[in-house]
Amino acid sequence: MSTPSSAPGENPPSGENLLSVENLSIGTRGFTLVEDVNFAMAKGERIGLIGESGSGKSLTSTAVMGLLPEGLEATGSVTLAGHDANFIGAPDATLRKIRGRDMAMVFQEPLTALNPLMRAGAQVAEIMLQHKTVASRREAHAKAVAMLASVKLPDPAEAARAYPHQLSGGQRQRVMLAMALANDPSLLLCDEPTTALDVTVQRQVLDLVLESVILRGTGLLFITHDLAVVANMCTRVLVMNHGRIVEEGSTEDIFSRPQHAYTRGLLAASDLEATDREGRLFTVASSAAYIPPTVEEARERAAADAATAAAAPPENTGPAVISVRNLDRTYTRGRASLFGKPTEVHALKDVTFEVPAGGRLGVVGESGSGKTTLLRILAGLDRPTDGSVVVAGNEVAGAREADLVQLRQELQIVFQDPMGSLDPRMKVLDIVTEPLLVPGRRETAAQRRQMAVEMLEAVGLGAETLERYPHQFSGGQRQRISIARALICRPRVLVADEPVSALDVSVRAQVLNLLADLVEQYQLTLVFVSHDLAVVRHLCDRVVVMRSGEIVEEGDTESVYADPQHPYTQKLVASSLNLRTEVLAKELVANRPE
Amino acid sequence: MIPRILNNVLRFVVTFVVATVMVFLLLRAVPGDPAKIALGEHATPELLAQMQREFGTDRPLIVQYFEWAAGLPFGDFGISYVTRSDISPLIADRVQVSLILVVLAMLLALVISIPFGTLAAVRHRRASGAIISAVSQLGIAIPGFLAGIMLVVVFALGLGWFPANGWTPPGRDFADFLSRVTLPVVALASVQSAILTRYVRSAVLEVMSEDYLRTARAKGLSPMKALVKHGLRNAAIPVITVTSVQLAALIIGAVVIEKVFAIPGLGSMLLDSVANRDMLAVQSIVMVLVGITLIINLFVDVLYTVVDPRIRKSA
Amino acid sequence: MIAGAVLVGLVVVAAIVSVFWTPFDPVQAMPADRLQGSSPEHLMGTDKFGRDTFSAILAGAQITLLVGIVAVAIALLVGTPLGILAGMKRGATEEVTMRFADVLLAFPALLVAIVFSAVFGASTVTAMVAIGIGSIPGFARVARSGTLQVMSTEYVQAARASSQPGLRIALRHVMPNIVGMVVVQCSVTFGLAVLAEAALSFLGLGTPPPIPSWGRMLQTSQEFWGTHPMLAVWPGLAIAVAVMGFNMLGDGLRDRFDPKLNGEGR
Amino acid sequence: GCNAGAGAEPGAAEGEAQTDIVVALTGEPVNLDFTTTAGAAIPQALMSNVYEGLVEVDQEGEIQPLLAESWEQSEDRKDYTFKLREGVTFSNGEAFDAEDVKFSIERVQSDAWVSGMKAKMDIVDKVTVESPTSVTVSLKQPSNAWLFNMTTLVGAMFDPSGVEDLANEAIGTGPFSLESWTRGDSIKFAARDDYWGTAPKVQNATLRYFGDAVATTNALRSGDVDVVYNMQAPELVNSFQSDDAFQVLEGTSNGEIVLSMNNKAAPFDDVRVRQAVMHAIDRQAVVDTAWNGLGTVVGGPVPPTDPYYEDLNGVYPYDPEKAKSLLKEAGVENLDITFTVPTRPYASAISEIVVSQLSDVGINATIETAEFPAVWLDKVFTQHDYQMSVVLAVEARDVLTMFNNPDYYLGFDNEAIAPLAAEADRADEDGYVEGMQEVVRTIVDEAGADTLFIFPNVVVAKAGVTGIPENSVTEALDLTDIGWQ
Ligand SMILES: Nc1ncnc2c1ncn2[C@@H]1O[C@H](COP(=O)(O)OP(=O)(O)OP(=O)(O)O)[C@@H](O)[C@H]1O
Ligand SMILES: Nc1ncnc2c1ncn2[C@@H]1O[C@H](COP(=O)(O)OP(=O)(O)OP(=O)(O)O)[C@@H](O)[C@H]1O
Ligand SMILES: [Mg+2]
Ligand SMILES: [Mg+2]
Repeated sequence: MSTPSSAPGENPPSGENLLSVENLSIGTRGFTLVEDVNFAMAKGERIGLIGESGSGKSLTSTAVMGLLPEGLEATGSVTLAGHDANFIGAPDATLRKIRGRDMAMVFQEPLTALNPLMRAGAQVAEIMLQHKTVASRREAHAKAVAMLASVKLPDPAEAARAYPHQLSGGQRQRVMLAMALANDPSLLLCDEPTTALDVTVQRQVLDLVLESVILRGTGLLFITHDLAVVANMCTRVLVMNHGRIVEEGSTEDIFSRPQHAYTRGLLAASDLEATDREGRLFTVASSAAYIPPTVEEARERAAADAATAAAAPPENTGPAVISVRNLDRTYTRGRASLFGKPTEVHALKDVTFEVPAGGRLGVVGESGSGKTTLLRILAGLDRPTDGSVVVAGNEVAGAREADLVQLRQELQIVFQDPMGSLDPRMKVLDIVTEPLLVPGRRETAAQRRQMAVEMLEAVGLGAETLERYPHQFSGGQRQRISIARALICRPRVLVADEPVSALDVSVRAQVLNLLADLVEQYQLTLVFVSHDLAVVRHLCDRVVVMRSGEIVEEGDTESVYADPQHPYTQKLVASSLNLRTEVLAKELVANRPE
Repeated sequence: MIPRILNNVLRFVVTFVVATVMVFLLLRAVPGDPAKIALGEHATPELLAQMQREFGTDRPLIVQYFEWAAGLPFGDFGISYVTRSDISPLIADRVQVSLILVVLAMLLALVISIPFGTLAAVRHRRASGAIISAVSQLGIAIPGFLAGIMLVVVFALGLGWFPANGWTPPGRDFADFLSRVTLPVVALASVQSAILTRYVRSAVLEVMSEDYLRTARAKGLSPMKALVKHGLRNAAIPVITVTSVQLAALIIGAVVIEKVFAIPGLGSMLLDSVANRDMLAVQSIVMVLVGITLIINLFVDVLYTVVDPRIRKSA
Repeated sequence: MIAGAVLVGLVVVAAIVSVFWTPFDPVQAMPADRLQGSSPEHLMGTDKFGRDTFSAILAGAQITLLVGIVAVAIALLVGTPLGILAGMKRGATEEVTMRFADVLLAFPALLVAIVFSAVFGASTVTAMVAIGIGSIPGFARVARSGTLQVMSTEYVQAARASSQPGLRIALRHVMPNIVGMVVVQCSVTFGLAVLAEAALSFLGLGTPPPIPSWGRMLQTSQEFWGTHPMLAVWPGLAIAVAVMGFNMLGDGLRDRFDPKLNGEGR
Repeated sequence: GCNAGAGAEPGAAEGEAQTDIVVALTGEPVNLDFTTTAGAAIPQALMSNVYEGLVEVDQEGEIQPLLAESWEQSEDRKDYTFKLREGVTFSNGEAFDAEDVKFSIERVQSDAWVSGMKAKMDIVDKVTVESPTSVTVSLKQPSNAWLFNMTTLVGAMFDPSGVEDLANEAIGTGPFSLESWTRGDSIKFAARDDYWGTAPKVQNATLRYFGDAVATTNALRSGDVDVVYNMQAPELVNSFQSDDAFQVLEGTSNGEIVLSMNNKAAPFDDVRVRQAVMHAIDRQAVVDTAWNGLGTVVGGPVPPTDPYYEDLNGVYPYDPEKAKSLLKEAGVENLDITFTVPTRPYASAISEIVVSQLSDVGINATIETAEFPAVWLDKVFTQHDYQMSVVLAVEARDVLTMFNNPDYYLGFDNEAIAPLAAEADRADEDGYVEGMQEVVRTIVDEAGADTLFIFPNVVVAKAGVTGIPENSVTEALDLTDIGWQ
């Protein structure tokens, strides 16, 4: 895997100052959200801004653009080379001439960031027309198509005519990038530009951004919570916490010699390959013992990995708890008319696998590959079109709702969104005990309450939380409540649909550790869906790789990683950015002169 | 697109048929025999029977229904036994009047409410925005007929600028038509524009918080230009929805204004027909209204697809 | 929101007070006192029967509230379950209920009221029921779209994944979560009902005399526009206050329940 | 007079002779066929203007010749021989002669007429054509009422070739021909140049129909109409009275406002309760508050224009105490009744004050509105399902219709009436008047119904309009004499 950052021919930062931010503070009346941020960016420099959710990353970048939301006030100074104006407090008319021309921005959610009613090409052309960097409308369109080509859209002329909804997420983000780069700005701000994208697509977009800025010598301020991405993209890193920059330094320094406890915590929690003495992931709390990756250690580890892969892991030969045979699920949709032909979507095609009792199966695959559909069928929330699914002795296919009650005592599900999976209007007690309120169960209210208390304790929450409402909890705590709900009726199987992908890295490790513990403790069979290979690798012993509704590869986690067979799996493995690998790559570059 | 329209047509037919049955049955429950009314105070059982035979109201319901329903697709509503004349041309005249009134009022309301609603949204933190909002609040709270009466009192009786009431078809004397249509249209539009202003405002406010507007600003567009170029068309979708719903409701809802301005519209025809127990006419008016409502829906649906490419795709 | 609550409160207080006390009997004609202007005795003057307008305005609040409450109750009790049903059950049930709502939608309240007044005679009850029926589609739509939202959430998936029966999902999850939208709809419909009642009374299809009703007061005041305009002003003002109150309350509630608008409603 | 601009300046057209008149009315006909459709609107528009009878009633209530130049009554007062006017043609060009009289009268008796009014022709035994200009009508028995009835719509003369589509076309011998009818708006008449009598004062006359009274006066103010006839919003009169540009005529009509009490049902089956109501109601106060003092309080069901009118106000003076004691006597103190009020402006206005006055004597009346005509006819009139109601009885000389038929909705049942009435009808003119007065007194004594007042015929017109029939003594609105100064 070649990282473009190590590509030869890169111009080192010239040292000339491009952007300086001094004493930037942002707040509402009497309430400071971002405090005293100072940094400078040299021409062509690439700075990463990391920190957990709500730390003020986005506010900082919007303040630089002069686009703070109404009601927020900024103080301090932001200046861009070539312009006298301090962006803070400058009239909008002044900033308007700079925005889009000398500095541009790519936002996180490409679907909502593009006008849904305007063709992609026109949106790209608009930025040029606005700043009159092209002579005519026709030229703008020609240039727009050229820009779309330069961001490697397959058929740029066609793409220019498309509306945003006709493009995939990755394509939309390319359009955003084409737009941002159209006037060749000296500064590009990217606010989590790839979090909404698939791993493989993310990788392509990141490479594209990197390539583009390097080619043009554009300064880049890159916001992300993903440390691996920063390591890949940036030369310098700013770490933000609670509205302040707590640490700043070159990528190598920050990642291998973090000074601030918060940085270390972040780093430790992000590193899913490092475990403490008990084999558990590091959390922010336990990060003191964490040792950042070094070249030597990495080499050893690589060797060890190869060894594990070679040595066949103990085959789990228990009886199958889940047995899926020739599963098909076809959705008919888009039938806008009673006469029109319905379009068919094959969400699942001939899927067959088994999970033995106590097995931990990871399911990975790109967005839309059918992962969620598979889980929904397992949980009896959706019906297969064809094939058979037996879970803990219950046939799911063709079962009536009443027959599924038994199944659901045996199998429970945990969802992705920690907020959306809890009814905001119910107390924790009611949420957690809900699965007990089914025909056939006879617990009294007092018994249910007792069970809830025990369950909450098992997931690390106290009995005092029973009477609270979901919004009074953090994301990680909410996910614990979801887990408590899933486990209260002691199921044998737990299926989880991306349970940690909406969580901050700092809590992700906690939840993963908890899951691992509970699986052990309750002897659960686990089916775990994730797009994050590292997570699956940490938690699961087997993995199936899905693509377009089909299983393209199946095997032991380690061997699939070490030696992917199917081209898609290979691409997937290659695309996932791994903190260690990235840091090591940086270090190698940095250490080269020695 | 074509299947989408076909589908709408199918729905149209289903809704229409359901409505015919509902309306027919409901109106059979109406007390007050049209024969009795025609005979008035001196009815005798023999005369009544004779009249009912003449009207055909003594036949089985199902026969009456099918006879009536069979003509509907051809716009043939039959001959009213109360007025003894063909219903269709009568309704056609009235519908024309109502549509002119309502469409003009809606257009005027849109012309007023789009700029004001937008302004109210853009300036929502400033006094001017608050004033527009307050005025529109007040506008909604004033019953339409009161607005009509006040207009008559001030502009017709007081200043004498316009005739107080009455109607002239545009084809006969256009200048007179204009002078007569002005006040009722303004009365209708004043209330409608207040309603629409609020919808425009909220739609624009919503759009203003959209990401793509931020993108447009990031391109260097001024807030106003960003809103006009990127926001308004997006805001149009909810506004189209309300406009269509209001348009349909107003065709009968304008009856109070018709009454104030003595305009022979569909609403007043409905009132008269009900009073005369002209069941066929009532049925037919209601069906025309259902038809118009559904056609408006159809039209709006097409409009959506023009405005919104996302809908075009899903067809 | 507060302003709206105050205005609505005003109407409610007027209605309650008038049950126990009004300065004069609002129904009692006093031919000797007819058509008086405002005076300390008759704050808002008297009408052509010599009845005290202020008393009538106070008592009229009762009818206004009654019509609003009953109409809203009908629309709420029919429309909301229909909407929830349509939102929870896909396929035929949804199609049928929504077609039903479509048909109803083609019958605006005024049309229903006119036809109903023919069927059942013009009365307060007819007006309330007609307005209620005319408002059903609004509730059905709001409830359906709310239900669709709720049904797509993961907490409902979770409930289904533990075999919760549909009714319990409707009661425990759907209803509490759409209650905000429905309350807003109630408030808005209330305002519309007040206006519709006024329009019906204007057409003579509303509350029969002598029970004071603002709409009918407006209607009868027409004869006096030239001579005693205040006879129209008072009921007009009362209607405006009530409608504005409910609308502003609705806006306020909407903002409460919809944080996305962030303190801004329409 | 449809142009707003011209109408807005009253003085503009005065130089040249105005040949058009626009009269505003409330209550449009549903069709033009009064032979099968009840209601006052059709004869109001068509009688005297398009259709004419052999005889007519003048403004004083006297019967005058019209298509008949003169008539003779036989000794036994059963045969009437009419001498017809010559040179009379229908608007379709056909000549009017004795055959048409025979045709028209016999048609009333045939199935072609589907109207309760046709009963008024039951008394006719046969019609004999003596010559083209002479016709004899033989009655089964002498009748004072019949000749008067011939002035009403049953006496209208039709042409045999002109009765095909009576609902939409009207062909008569009158001074006007029907030019056009825009439903929901207006009926236009054009003066006939081949009219036999004095030509109308105007060339074109338009009846414009409005939904309510306020609209009519608004139209008058803004110049769209010239006359508002039978104006239904009495309070508006005041502002016109003080304005020189307008004239106000306060005529009478032959319509009585009858506060009806169901004589056949409790509590009004007790004469004392009915009498209590008569005493409880201050009729003058009713007129003053509900109808702005316009209207005549007469105390009995006969308008002053009828030959047998007399003032009966003294029979039941306003006396709440008396009313209370009568109620007490009847044992119905604190009486709860339902008051079924038709949806007409006069009815709702009157009902409010009546309810208030009744409550003063301890009768608690709850108003229930009944849509007029549909529901009212059905419920009150046909099914007699009511306790108290109020209605304007517009039919001319309708005392016997109302009180000489126990099955009538009033349910007034007094054996004394029928022989008295028959006697009077057969008697000579003086005997007729005397006999009828006795009938009326009997009715009033028994408190058959409370005639609140005689409905006024209020006309508001531009100052320059002349010849407006001030009193509405017939069902017709005669446009012939209306013209400009
Ligand atoms: N318009 C606003 N008004 C008030 N507070 C705001 C506003 N926008 C953001 N905040 C607050 O400012 C803080 C910083 O927000 P910001 O969006 O910069 O975080 P972030 O680091 O980008 O987080 P994430 O990774 O979730 O995007 C948060 O606590 C947020 O709640
Ligand atoms: N209810 C549905 N109706 C129609 N199509 C559906 C439905 N649910 C899912 N699909 C389609 O089935 C395919 C598989 O969807 P699924 O949600 O299982 O993917 P996924 O692998 O979970 O994706 P992601 O990673 O984005 O969650 C997709 O193309 C999706 O659009
Ligand atoms: Mg952010
Ligand atoms: Mg999924």
